[in-house]
Amino acid sequence: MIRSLPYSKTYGLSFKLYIILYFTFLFAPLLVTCVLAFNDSQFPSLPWKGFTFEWFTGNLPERVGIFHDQINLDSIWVSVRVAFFVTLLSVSVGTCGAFLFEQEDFRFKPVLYFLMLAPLVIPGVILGISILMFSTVLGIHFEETWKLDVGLFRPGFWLVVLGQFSFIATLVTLVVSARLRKFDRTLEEAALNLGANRFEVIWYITLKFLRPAILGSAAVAYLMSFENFNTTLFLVGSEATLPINLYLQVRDGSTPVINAISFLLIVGTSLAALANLYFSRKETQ
Amino acid sequence: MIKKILCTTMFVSIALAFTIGEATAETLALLTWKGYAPKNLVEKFQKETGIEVKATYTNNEEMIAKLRATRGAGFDLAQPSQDRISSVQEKYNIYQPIDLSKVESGQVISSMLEAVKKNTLVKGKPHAVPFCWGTSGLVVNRKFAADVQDYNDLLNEKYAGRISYRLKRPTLIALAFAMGKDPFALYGDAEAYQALMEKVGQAMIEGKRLVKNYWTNGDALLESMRSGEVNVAMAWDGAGWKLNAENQDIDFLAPRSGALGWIDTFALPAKAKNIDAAYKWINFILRPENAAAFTNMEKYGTASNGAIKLTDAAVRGNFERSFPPEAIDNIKWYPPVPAKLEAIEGKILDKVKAAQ
Amino acid sequence: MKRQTRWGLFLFITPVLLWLFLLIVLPHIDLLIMSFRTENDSGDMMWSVSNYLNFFHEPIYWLTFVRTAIYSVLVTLLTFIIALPVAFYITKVVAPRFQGFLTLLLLLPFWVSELVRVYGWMILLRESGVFNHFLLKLGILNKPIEMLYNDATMVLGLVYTSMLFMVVPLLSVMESLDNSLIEAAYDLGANMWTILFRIIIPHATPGIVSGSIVVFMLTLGNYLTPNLIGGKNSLWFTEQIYNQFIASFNWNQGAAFGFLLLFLSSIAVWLGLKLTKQSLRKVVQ
Amino acid sequence: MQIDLSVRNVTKKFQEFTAVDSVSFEVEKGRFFSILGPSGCGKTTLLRMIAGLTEPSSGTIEIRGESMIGIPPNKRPVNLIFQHLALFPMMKVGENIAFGLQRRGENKTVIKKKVQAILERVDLLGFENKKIDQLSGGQKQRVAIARCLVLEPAVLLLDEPLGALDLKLREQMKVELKKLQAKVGTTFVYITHDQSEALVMSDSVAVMNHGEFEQIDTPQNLYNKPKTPFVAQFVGDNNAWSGRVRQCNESTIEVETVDGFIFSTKVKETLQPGTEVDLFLRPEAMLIQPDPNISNLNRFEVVVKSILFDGANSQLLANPLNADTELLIALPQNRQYDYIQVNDKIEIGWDEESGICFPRK
Repeated sequence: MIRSLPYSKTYGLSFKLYIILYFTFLFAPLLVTCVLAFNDSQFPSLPWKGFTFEWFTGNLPERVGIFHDQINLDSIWVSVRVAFFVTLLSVSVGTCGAFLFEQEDFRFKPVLYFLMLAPLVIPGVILGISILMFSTVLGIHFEETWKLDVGLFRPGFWLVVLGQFSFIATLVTLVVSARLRKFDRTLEEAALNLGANRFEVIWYITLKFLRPAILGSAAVAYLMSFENFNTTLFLVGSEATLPINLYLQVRDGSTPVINAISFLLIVGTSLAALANLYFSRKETQ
Repeated sequence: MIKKILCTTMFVSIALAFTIGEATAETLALLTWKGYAPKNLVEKFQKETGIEVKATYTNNEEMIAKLRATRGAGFDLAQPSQDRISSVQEKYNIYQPIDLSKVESGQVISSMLEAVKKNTLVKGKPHAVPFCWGTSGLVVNRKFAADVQDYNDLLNEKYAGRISYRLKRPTLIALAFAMGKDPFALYGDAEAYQALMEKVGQAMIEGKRLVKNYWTNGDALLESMRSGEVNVAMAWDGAGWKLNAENQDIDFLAPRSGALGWIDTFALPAKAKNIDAAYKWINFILRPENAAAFTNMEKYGTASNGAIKLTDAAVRGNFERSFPPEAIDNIKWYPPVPAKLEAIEGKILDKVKAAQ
Repeated sequence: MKRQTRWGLFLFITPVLLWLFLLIVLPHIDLLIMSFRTENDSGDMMWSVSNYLNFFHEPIYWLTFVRTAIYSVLVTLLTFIIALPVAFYITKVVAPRFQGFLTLLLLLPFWVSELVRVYGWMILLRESGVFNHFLLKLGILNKPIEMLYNDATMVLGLVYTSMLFMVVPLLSVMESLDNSLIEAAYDLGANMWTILFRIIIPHATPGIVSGSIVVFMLTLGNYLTPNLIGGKNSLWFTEQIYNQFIASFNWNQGAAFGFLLLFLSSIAVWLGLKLTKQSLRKVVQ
Repeated sequence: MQIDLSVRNVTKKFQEFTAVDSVSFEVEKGRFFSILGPSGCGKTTLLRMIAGLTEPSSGTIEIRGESMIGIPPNKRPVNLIFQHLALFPMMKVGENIAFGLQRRGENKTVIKKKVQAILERVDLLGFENKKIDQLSGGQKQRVAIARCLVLEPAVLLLDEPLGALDLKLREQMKVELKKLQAKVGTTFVYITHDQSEALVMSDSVAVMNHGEFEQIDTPQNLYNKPKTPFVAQFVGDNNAWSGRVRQCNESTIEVETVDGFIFSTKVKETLQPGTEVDLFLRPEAMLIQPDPNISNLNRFEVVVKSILFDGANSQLLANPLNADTELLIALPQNRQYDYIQVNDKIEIGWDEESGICFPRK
């Protein structure tokens, strides 16, 4: 039963056991990945052959650590840049969307709202191929009619950004909308009453109120972009993002360098998550 | 305060994103196979020319698909197999003719150059120069599978659970040869080809439960052969010889019905940006000492004239061990693939993959 | 005042319209058009339904399709069954001071990219992997067995991958369940199962539906997990799409497959909403 | 008379904190028993122990002579009406009421009949298919009661069920609950922090403070003869003075208050001169401008600070002359005292019988 009710010892114990099993299930793969990043072996598997940092710092032909692995480093950098632009775009458009659906009234609003939700129901792979095909059609059209070769219309950095943006923006819209719904509109009226115009109201009052939601959704957008695979797979050009690059390596058979990258990702994101928690806790206090 | 710091770092990172991302040194975007751009050669090339090589590793199908999607842009140099160029080029126009005057043809074995030129002729212009060659055959761990002779041992009950091959067209063709047919002779006759392939597909479905996994890239196979998870595999000769260097039990075997010979090439994507760098790389990597270094590492034969003298004795030994003279004559070289066949093969491979 | 609001509308609606039309609507219309085009014998494009006919005539295609759908439902169901006690434990059973910590712990693995998580499972389960290593050491096995590359492992991987998207909505919906409802039911003579089926599940329906939709969608559209740990038998429909694009160079056939998958996911979501009498708008909030 | 509920020496400890400290009481069949106490006094814990939702650390609880220790709530013949009612929003009114009967596995026609009967009894006939959120506050209240009563419990426990209602409705429901209890004859155990609810409805009331019962008595006795200073202050309004005993003869003592007045008042026990005492005086015990002919009155003068008009409950806020003690004095609205203005000096008198005096501990 629940904590306010008395319950038997067996019930409590078996529930606890279940939770422990669940968390083991959750963490086992990550833990193993991290530990084997330090195994002095050519393959990411047991037996344990001793502790080494070489998969991070090594620079031998047989054993190139992550800090010297140009391809992986490049792909991390690509991912960082993609995630940055995706976050920027989706947060600005998503916030516009939240204002549009929460505060404005116009014809076809339900239709547009439904369209905005659509990316939630479209599998990422489909989103990827439809954007790829559409951009190809546009690209061929531009080339044949105007002899223009537009880089945006073929797989590459910016198409990846657009593809990821197309569904992450929905997420931002929903998160910011939820917060905007809690906004007391009399505050706006008060500001208007005190002589502010609509944009000043939005800038000084509403956006300040929305800040936690915007920052939160930006963090989520960043992470989602950073780890997106399905949509990116079809849109990637010569600059592979980290997940794509890792996928090719894992598929090809892996060395502990992937463990080393995973270790850095796990530690990095855990720290980010903890920092996020710390700040949000501070804000609520 | 901390927020301010975060904001500042954010904006610094934008600034960096633009400066580092866009304005670095001259680069060469290379679309190639794993192992074809070894780290030490890339570094040497950069030292020599100041050009940074950015390699993307892939395989024939993905190479074509990628170039088709970008309509030949995004990469400066690609390395497809010679048989997969002409039909693709006719259909999608993703390459540009190669200017042989810019290639130091003296460095290239002339018979190979001529063959590739002929096979990649589209609208009267050649589209590729050879880089390396090798064969597909069997890689066998003799300790556990002493009597393997031919491709049909890939369907042999004896090695159940210890077999691996790629779910790609070479496997279909190899098994067709093992059945005593000549699939290359049927390239012109789509219907007969399809009938043959369906027969092969059926055999593969029946033999499916014997397969450990369908490997997708060389490293994966190397790993499972090293660990003993796989004892019989269809793979490239280079892979087998690499393993032989580590473990004498494992070696490449030219199958009785003939190893499949392939030549990987250099081809220029239609919208390559840095063509000069591409030619520089071609000439650099075909230079005998560099080609020999490549061969020593990856064990594949090179198209570089004179490199053979510079390769390790072990590498030459490999070849002599696996290819007695009659086996060399028996190598089946891939002719250019007509466009239609890929769809037929694709469907059959899908069927094999989906079968239970 | 009136004019200002219109300006606001214009400001908000432009980016949203650009986003939705250029990246969602038009690409999908293009996808639909492409799926009805095919190449005739002389290599010209023409209108045809042959791409769809191919799908129905060729058992491997529709079998994979059905298989993908069934497995996705199974994965959704399993995810729900596993996640429900966890959400219940964290919101209702464990002492409140551990609640925040456990929630954080729960979310942590999902900040790490899907690829890393799948990779972790590969290291654990492969024939030369960590599990086999320990089972051999302990003498439970005398010969390593391959745990990767079968359907059960693939389902495990898919469940693991999508767990978060079930747990989070369940947590929030359970949080809103008033403890006194459970106490009242208990007081009125109900046992644990009655409480589960009459009180907890009816209350949690919106969360269950939204979690299920997301999990189903993600599983259906997943490419990584079936591809990497599914092995030789597990053809997933997204792989069919990928193969059409990459191996067979048949974009039109791929477009038709993509559209069918989109159709399947929309139907499934619609059906899920109808059966549970929820609305999409409510569920996403 | 049959004893429906008997609680003996029940104690509940949460780690260091003792929520309920050795409480004992009995409730006879058909009685309306209230437990009155400030929030945090342990009354909800006590109620939950009776319902079985919390286990006592020690002591026994018997219902109709059977020990309830170790019996889970779903097996006890008691039902609880929750503070916020806990009606199941996912079920209709009829389903809510039928819930408990279904758990007992009664057959469908019987359930239907019983649900109809109980709906009629609580005046909600025809509401069977309404959703919970379509009901008004009072109707929800009645559904909650019906949901429990339909199970014919030995004891019905109510946890401040009127707390969430607005004032007017609360007044109305008080009377309705009392009538309903009389009609069904079920034993009610009612907890509240609102003294008026307890006094109006109950046959007897227990006043609880810091986990202990201070007094169990009829409402009249609680008001008129509080046994402890806490009861005196918690039940009804009271003016409090501290002072010291000057003289004591038998049941009458003379007290000198800290602000210098000398009053005589009755006590139950003899107190030694010099004992520190608290003297309590109800507002209505203080007579304004009493008839000079009445003897035995303690008389003193006050200055009116403010007139608190509240209809029949109107009061004067006043200070004794030359002192800061604030006094509340009942102001009967019989037009007799309409002349009183702020800052008037008036005489107050009170009978020595109406003072309540406790030695200070």
